[in-house]
Amino acid sequence: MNKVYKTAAEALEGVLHDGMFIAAGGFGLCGIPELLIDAIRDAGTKDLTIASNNCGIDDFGLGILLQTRQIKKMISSYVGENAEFMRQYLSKELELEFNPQGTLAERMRAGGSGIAGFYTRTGVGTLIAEGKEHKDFDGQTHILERSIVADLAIVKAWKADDTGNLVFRKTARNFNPPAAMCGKICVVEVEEIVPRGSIDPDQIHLPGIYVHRIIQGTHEKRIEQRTTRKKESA
Amino acid sequence: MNKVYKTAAEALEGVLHDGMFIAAGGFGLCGIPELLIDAIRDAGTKDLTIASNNCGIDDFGLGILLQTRQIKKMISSYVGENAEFMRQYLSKELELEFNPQGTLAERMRAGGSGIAGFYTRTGVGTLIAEGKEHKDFDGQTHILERSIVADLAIVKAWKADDTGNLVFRKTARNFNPPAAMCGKICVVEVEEIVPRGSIDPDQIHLPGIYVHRIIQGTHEKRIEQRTTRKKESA
Amino acid sequence: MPWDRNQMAARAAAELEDGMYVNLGIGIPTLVANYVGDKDITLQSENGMLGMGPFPFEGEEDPDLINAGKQTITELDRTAYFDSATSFAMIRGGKIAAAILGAMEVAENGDLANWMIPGKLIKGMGGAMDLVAGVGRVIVVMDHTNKAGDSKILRECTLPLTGKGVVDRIITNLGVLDVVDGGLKIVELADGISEDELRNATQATIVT
Amino acid sequence: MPWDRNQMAARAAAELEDGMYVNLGIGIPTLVANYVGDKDITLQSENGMLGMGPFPFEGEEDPDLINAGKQTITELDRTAYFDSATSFAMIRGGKIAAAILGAMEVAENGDLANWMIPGKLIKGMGGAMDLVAGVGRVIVVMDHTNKAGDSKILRECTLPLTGKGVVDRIITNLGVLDVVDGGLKIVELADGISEDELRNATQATIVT
Repeated sequence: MNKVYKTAAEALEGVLHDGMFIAAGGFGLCGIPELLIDAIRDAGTKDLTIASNNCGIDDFGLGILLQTRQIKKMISSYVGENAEFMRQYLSKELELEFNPQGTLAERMRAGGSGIAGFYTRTGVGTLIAEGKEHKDFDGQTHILERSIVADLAIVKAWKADDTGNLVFRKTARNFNPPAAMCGKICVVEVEEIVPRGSIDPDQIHLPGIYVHRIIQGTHEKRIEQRTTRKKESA
Repeated sequence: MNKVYKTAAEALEGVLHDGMFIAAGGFGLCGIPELLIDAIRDAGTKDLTIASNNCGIDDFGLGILLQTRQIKKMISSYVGENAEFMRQYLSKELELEFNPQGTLAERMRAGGSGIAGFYTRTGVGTLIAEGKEHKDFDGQTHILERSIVADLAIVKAWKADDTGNLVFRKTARNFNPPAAMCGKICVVEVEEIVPRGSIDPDQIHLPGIYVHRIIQGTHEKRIEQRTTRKKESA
Repeated sequence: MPWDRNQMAARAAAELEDGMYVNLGIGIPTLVANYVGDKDITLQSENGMLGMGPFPFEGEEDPDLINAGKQTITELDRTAYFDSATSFAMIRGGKIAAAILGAMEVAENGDLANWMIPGKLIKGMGGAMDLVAGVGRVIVVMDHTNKAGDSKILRECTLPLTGKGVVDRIITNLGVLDVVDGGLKIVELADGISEDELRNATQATIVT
Repeated sequence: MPWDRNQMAARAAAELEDGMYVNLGIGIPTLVANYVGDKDITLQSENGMLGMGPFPFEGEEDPDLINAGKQTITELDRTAYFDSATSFAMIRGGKIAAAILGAMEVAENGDLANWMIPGKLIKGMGGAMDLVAGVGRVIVVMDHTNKAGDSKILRECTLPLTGKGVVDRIITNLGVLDVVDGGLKIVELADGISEDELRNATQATIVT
């Protein structure tokens, strides 16, 4: 069992194909798989469907794959930060499926958990519910949401051991565990690969069983909304 | 916000009533809420329905509440360790609803997650599927399982801070987080209450939002199958 | 005089009680955090955090620590982090006592629209649909009328809904209204605002 | 001579490949761990652990560290702990490559019965129904016949099922059979067992 690869390009070798379905971790620009996104751009894989809460910004994160027109369809909850996204969507170059944020996260978790579908009240009576099965439980209407299983999950973690056990850091965890769970193949980039046994087994956020390939690399970790307070106001 | 109580009896004050539905953590005798079970025995609450993977043994864990005939119905996956259970069940003094272990855990998680029901392949074509809705997804038959919401969850953790953030230890985690999630009220017993801020916020297994009352106490932690190897054989 | 943004936020903060876990939306709701005072409130950020602290001091920003508005924030001694599936599990599961959200329109039956203007604004609903469907109490904080002076409190919403019959209370610059059987009930008037002024600025049915 | 328990376990271990995550049932399947040799196998215990180690030395038992058979065990340098919902998420989600389980009866269509004898044995299915529905490959290890000498490999199961059409391979004291279209196919015979002996001990249809 060797899960450790040298570069993002090597870690993606043999798993990319045009028209594939990718689930990506990250929220805004926080905890996004920067290196793997760059490698997918370099590989030129086309007609991608990507499930990701957001689509980066124009020149960082998944926005890069919009610039290169590699994305055919996005499944997202919020895409407001990206002018190129709007342009391509309004000109019908890009398909978009809006999912409520929690529904998107749960669809990914379900896909990795052998749950084909689940009933939620989220979205009942809205556009989201159109065409979906409705069912009442205890007097309340729910809609059926299907699970997501992706050909590939691209994920960013803080640390991994060489068996793929992962630890995330602060709010950079976000969609990364559910995205990892729903990928048939899951490739992870981390800031540090540590020897097995050096992470407390009670403190592993995502067990290595979900992780197929790992790379270590340097991350830019760009901040989208740098908001601060003055020392005086403390 | 004061979640810390002195004794199990105090922590259960006002939340017990005859005929109530309780979800309990633990697997076998590992990670069971010993102190809360004792306090429920002392309170004498009757006609309980309890969702718990197992039902303890004759003189420890939930088995104690069988001795006192406080349990009306169990929802469990395995009850093989308990002679009194068998006696009461065969004499129809006790109702039993078998759930596959994973279905039971997921039903609890769903109950705490606003998921009214979910589709699984587990149990298709078996007794478990009888009377349940069947539905095909991608050519495979699934059955609909409903979520569990309990009046009370009784849970054992290793450590808590005073805001209810919990940490579990090794395989004593088991059903405790899903049980905690599905309780309208969740009461937790721990080995140690530590000051807030002393648990790394990345290392909290269950956030305090799920926890309403906490007690610290001494646990017997009985071993059900003490199995060892000889030093020579190492 | 109508309430200003900060007065609306302060009024919304008065809705909160000791021990509550609360989710604040962006815009005016974010300001509510400044007015909770001594109350023991824990703020949830739906990108995976309970116990959200204030903005960091300059130079102490951490790119791994942001709120749902993508702003850099800090942690507290009660903070816990978790993934997005767990975050929305607690939201849908009713563990969050209240969400305080902005809105484009609210209808007298509690319908809420705050995510989309067809043909114009297609940013997405983010976590708003999950929040309004799941939390214990939905409190909307918004201006009573839009820039054109038209009521944002309507008999029926005209925009695509975020949730159907989900709003419990509306706090505007003119006062406070509750969604009740048959329409909206005036709970409170902003300082110096008369009931007639509020009624005239409201398209929805007001019941007494 | 038919295989003994250890030989059956060794034969089952030969099914496993480097890098696999595997769940072993109680009884003979537990012995499989003794025969994986140098292969890089990670054992899952469905009560919430990946990377199950051997039994502890005397005096080193930890009541917080048990396997699904409630036996005290140890951890390894690859071990990860998690809750029961997560444990069965990976089981149902197909992340476990194989489960090696005991059985009371197996039918030629892959039906498996191993949890209940009506009126006699009502211990429960534990995690068996989830495992057979979810893992990549289900391998049954059991004696070919029961104590009365009757075949446990049947045209149809008589006992309540654990799973329908779930078994891929059966390893018994007499040999190895695969579930294929139309019945079972002999893959291998135990040392000194003839095809006729195996056929005579088998009620199910054997195809060639």
